[in-house]
Amino acid sequence: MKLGRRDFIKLSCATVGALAVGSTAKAQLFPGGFPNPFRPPPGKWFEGDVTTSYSYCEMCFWKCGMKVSVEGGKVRKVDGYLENPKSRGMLCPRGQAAPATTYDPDRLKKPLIRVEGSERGAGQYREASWDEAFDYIAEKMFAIRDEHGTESVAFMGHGTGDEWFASYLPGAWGTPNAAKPSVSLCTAPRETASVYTFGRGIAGHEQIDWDETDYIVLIGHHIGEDTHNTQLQQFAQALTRGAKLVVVDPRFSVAAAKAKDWLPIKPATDTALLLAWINVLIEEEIYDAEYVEKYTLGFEQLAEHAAQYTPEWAEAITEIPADTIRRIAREMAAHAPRAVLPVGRHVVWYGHDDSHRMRALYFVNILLGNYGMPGGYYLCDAPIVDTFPAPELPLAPAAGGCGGGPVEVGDSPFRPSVDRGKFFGTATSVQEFIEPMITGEPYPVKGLFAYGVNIFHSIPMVERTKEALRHLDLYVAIDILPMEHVMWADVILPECTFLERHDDLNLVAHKTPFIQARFPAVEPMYDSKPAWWIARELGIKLGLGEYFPWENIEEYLDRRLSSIGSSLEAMAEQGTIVRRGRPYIADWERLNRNPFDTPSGQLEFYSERFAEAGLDPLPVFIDPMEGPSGYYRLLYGRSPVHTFARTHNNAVLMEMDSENSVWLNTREAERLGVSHREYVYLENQDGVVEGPVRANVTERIRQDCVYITHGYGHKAPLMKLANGRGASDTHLQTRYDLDPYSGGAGLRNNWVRIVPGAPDPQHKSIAQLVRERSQA
Amino acid sequence: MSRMAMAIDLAACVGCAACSVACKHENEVPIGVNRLWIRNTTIGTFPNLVTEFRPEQCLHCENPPCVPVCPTGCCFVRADGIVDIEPMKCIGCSACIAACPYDARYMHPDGYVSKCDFCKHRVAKGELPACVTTCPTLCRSFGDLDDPNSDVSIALRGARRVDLLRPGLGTGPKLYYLNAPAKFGLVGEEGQRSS
Amino acid sequence: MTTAPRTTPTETDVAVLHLLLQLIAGTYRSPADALRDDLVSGALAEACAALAEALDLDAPGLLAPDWTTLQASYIDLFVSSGNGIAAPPYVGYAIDGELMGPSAQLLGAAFSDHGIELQDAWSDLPDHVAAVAEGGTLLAHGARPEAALALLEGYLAPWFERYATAIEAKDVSGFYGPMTKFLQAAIKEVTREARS
Amino acid sequence: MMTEFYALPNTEHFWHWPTLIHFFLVAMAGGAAVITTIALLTKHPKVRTYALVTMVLIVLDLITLWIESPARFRFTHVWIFLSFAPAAPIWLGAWGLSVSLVASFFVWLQKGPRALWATLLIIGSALALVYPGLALAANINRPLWTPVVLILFPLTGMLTVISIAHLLKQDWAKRWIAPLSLASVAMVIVYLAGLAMGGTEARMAFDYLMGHGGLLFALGLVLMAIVPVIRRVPVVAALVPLAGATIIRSLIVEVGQIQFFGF
Repeated sequence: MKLGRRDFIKLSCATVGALAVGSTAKAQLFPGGFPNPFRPPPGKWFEGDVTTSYSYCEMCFWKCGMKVSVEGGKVRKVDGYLENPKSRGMLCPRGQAAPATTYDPDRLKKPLIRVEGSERGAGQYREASWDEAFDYIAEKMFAIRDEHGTESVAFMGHGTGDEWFASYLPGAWGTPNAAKPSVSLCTAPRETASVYTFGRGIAGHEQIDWDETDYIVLIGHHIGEDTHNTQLQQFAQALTRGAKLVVVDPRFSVAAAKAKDWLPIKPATDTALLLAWINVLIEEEIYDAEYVEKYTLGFEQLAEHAAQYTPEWAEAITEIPADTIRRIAREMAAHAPRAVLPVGRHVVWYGHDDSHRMRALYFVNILLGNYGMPGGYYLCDAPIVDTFPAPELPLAPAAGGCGGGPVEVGDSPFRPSVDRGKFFGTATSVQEFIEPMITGEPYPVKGLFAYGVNIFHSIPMVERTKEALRHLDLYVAIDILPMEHVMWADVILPECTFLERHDDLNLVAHKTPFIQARFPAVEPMYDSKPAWWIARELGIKLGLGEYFPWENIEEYLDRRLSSIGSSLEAMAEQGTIVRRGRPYIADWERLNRNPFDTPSGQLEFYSERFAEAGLDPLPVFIDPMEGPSGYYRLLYGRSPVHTFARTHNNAVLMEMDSENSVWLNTREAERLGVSHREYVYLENQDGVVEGPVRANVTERIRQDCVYITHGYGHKAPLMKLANGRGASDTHLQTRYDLDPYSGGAGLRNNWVRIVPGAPDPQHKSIAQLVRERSQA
Repeated sequence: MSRMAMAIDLAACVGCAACSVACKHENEVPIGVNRLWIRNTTIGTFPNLVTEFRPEQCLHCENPPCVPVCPTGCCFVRADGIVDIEPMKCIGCSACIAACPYDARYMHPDGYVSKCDFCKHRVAKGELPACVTTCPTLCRSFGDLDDPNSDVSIALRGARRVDLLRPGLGTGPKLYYLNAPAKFGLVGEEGQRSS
Repeated sequence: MTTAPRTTPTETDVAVLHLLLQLIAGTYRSPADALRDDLVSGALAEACAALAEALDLDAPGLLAPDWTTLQASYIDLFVSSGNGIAAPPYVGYAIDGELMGPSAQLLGAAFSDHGIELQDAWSDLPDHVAAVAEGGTLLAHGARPEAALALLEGYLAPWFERYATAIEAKDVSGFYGPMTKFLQAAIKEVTREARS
Repeated sequence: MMTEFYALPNTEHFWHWPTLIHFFLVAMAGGAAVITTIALLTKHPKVRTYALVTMVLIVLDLITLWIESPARFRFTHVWIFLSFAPAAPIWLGAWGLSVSLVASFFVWLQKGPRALWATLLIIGSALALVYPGLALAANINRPLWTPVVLILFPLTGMLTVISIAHLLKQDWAKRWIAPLSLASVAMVIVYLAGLAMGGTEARMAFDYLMGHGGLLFALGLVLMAIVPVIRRVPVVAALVPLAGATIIRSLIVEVGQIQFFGF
């Protein structure tokens, strides 16, 4: 071996800045060299030095309190803890799988800027520093502001960090165009109906008094498939305790499998059933007259209105025998007030009908006298913790929570949001932001932030969304994984996973209201950053630094916690602070307070405010839209091991459930010649094709509809496990019906036909993909 | 002496797989093999249906067929009744995998057989197995059969009916299924084929 | 279990090893000004030539790479790409098939054992190939050439074995492909000579 | 009935092609040990050759076993000899082969007490010959591994080795081929009949076997059945039963890894 120059050659590029010689070498564990990596020392993580820290889960948005175990610098296990009212020591499969998302090798790693001149969606990027990325964004935002005004930048957000990206930053920047899919693509009708009936929202954790109820009627509510941890615990405990269960669903859901009565209702006719129940309760005078007399307004109008909705009328519509309708109504009444019809979460089903259905559901509950009573709906409010002292934002924080608080521009100089006037409610409607990006009406939307929202797997009419993205001057995606929509962005900002970050306090409206905190268990991997940091740094670049007067999140959290006599340090030791609630009307009456924040102070059957707006003051049944013949109504729901479209690259969860299948009634399958587990295509009424997807030939569904679980069918090659498996319901949703009350998008007005004979895509096993992924 | 056992209340179980995922992380079970899985089976015709959600894992039999066929003594029954494996004695002959009537055993990529061990490391600390702790439906009970006050003994006494998997083989499982939803007990036993 | 060279290395051996590790670190770090300077000034080509001469190899025929193409190629090969990246740049991943797996942890422990610490400013994983190579230069330049050699053999060589072909196949910059080929050959040569 | 899973039970095959090679080699090794035993007892002039062949086959088989073992570099096999597990067929087989190996070695050396080697060989060769069938039939949960294989496997094992002996022109071998073939055929028929006329699970197993290599199985059966017809054709007379026996044995091992749990 020879080297021309005796000296050590020095290359400046060899200084990476990753490692440095520290102060002292340790005792020699590995004298002489490095241990052979192919023989890692044996040992189980739980035999090592395990430390734990508190967090709350972000695998779905139920946000259960969890304890995170770290060993050897790596998160090994997460668990619930007993002191937390949401997890109560337990976690669902998705929560349990959190470490597999943090250590997903397909994660976004560095800020990326789309290569100049390349097309959106072509996926050509260059690496950038955070500073450079922020400069790029700020420059574009200023240009949009100067040409179109601040309102022309829209924000969409989902997840804990959406407080920053769908509320705070838009409020500071000055745009009312901030929205969460969790409103108009999920809960909007139930919230609008709730506010206008009870004077209170539902807001997040559905306040069902499971622990006290004796009789439960679920209307298409997929408990057990949407594994909302606490709800599932209480539901299962109620059943074990002997509570009776009735399930109304076109599909024999998991919950239906636990029911004493399954009513396989014709899809889109639930409102007729609910109205008939109102009819029976009133006609047979088995409603809670005392409760109705004391707490409600408009009963006379309701009684008169409901007289037309006889069980026989409903039978013809719902295909549920009138006798059954009567029997269930009588059973409910016999168990009242400990009989409850829980409100579901995702209720944007048929659009025009949704708010009517939700109000009718609430009315049955009121007639049973259960609202604010043990065994019915309890009353709850979030605990109050002061905000960090900062100047007032130019515009009220925009999108609100699941409840979707109103965004009123009021006297401010800002233009109202682009969806204003399309519906009665005041929360923004995320899907209504898309059209203005294309048409420029009522004014152009030229910039978009997508924080944690999978806009191709939530907003219907995916092609329209893509078209809209092409019209933008700036599209920024903040995410954890290279989802398809992320790889369309001009700037991609990698967020760290929740196990690697602090977040704002979570203030939970619950039977026992509580406050929970999230602490990072490990340092962020790669160059990923938490949402609070991204929002603040970007805010400073945008000249909005005055609204971010804290140096770091620790200072911010500590200051907020000090307002309730706690501190960040104390919170690190306990994770959760539980408050006392006032769950029942009696608790409020003792304090001489009225929980119902309606104009009348009563529970309102008849809504003057709807009447004034030219809407129906009482719920009505509207004939459902019908599909073309030979097509099935496309229903969708959840897999218990997945959340929306965001967990489909998690190796552990994908091993549990690696592709969805289309549920098709056995007799329909025989007619079509489709066999069980055969691959088929789904083609919707507008000719959009999804698949290949397996047929699940089953007795568990009616003949007039098919069902798939949501979130599959990713078209994102960077997500090696998720890509190309199963079919996407969202891509088949090429039409929706806007709920004129809430702005919700009714998504179940899409029909598909089954096209047999799709080729077997020969999907590799998840184990095989995991192996191959490491071998490039 | 004690006899550690588990009972799963099928009336409560919704087959959500939280147990399976918890097990995966707790025991670092490699992707591709499982210690615990969920079998959901539906019988009947529309609209008269029964769906059974059944978690399955090693049953820690009192008369385990996997133990006597082991040529090295690496498969054994502990004093507390947990059927265990000593990986450093395993030659990977798979005789125990062949003998297990419940598909509970798998070959670990590191070259030894592995399976559910009732989270013996947690049991040693007085904790419950990871699957029991995390279950949102509280369908699992665990404890010592010889202790009449253990969770599992109480659950067994309170059950409407108790079923065993493949009882005809005489394995004496110590994992009991309570309150099976179908009138005749567990569905999908041998002799019935899926169509 | 350790792998240690049989004989005490000479000063020349150490200089060669150091140069090789520098080139690995410089090649696979994010393409920024330092790399551009070394390319423009010819320092990199000179270093390659010196190493090639020392090891009786052909120096890589580097095309004068277009800087933007080189940057885009780096993202495409190592960070994120429409069809999946060619080479995840983590040595532990190449060995275990998982991130932060047992070898990454073993590597971290061994670095700290040798008094080498992770810098706060480093924003990627500690077993990034450039970081590991930088650690190697610190060892080689300090008094631990045998440790540097073990690092090269045990951790860097497997990464090249697994990904070199893919990098060469997918590179469009004319830089990463030839450099990878050259560096892999150099690693083989250095480890072979160390054993003999 | 419709079944869905979250995560899957461990139903994959646990024995793969190297195991099939082992089943072939162990048939030969066990059979060779039996022949050596008989040669020793009958003072056959070629007993040293047979002892040597036995040793070679046993060593080959043990090497195969070692190579296919995922624990090959942990050398845990030593535990077989440090434990007492007479209920484990593999333990019996390992001891049978080892004892046969040692005894054959001394027979080949022509050292030591002949009576001792004969005794050891009788026990060892019997264990080695019987163990494969035992290793299958021990699994009462696997319906294709019925008690019939306890007889079928030693029979076909002997057929395998005697066919080879015939191929190597050992005069005495020829007259055993046809009887062993026909005995094997008879046992295969008993085996199939037992499945076809058994309970629900046995009939499912029969269908499964027919669906997963039924034609090949029939071929194996035919090959053994035609032995009397072709017994005078040189080479073919040896190869045909060898092929037939090997096919039947391999199929039973390979396809028999099914169990109908939760179907």
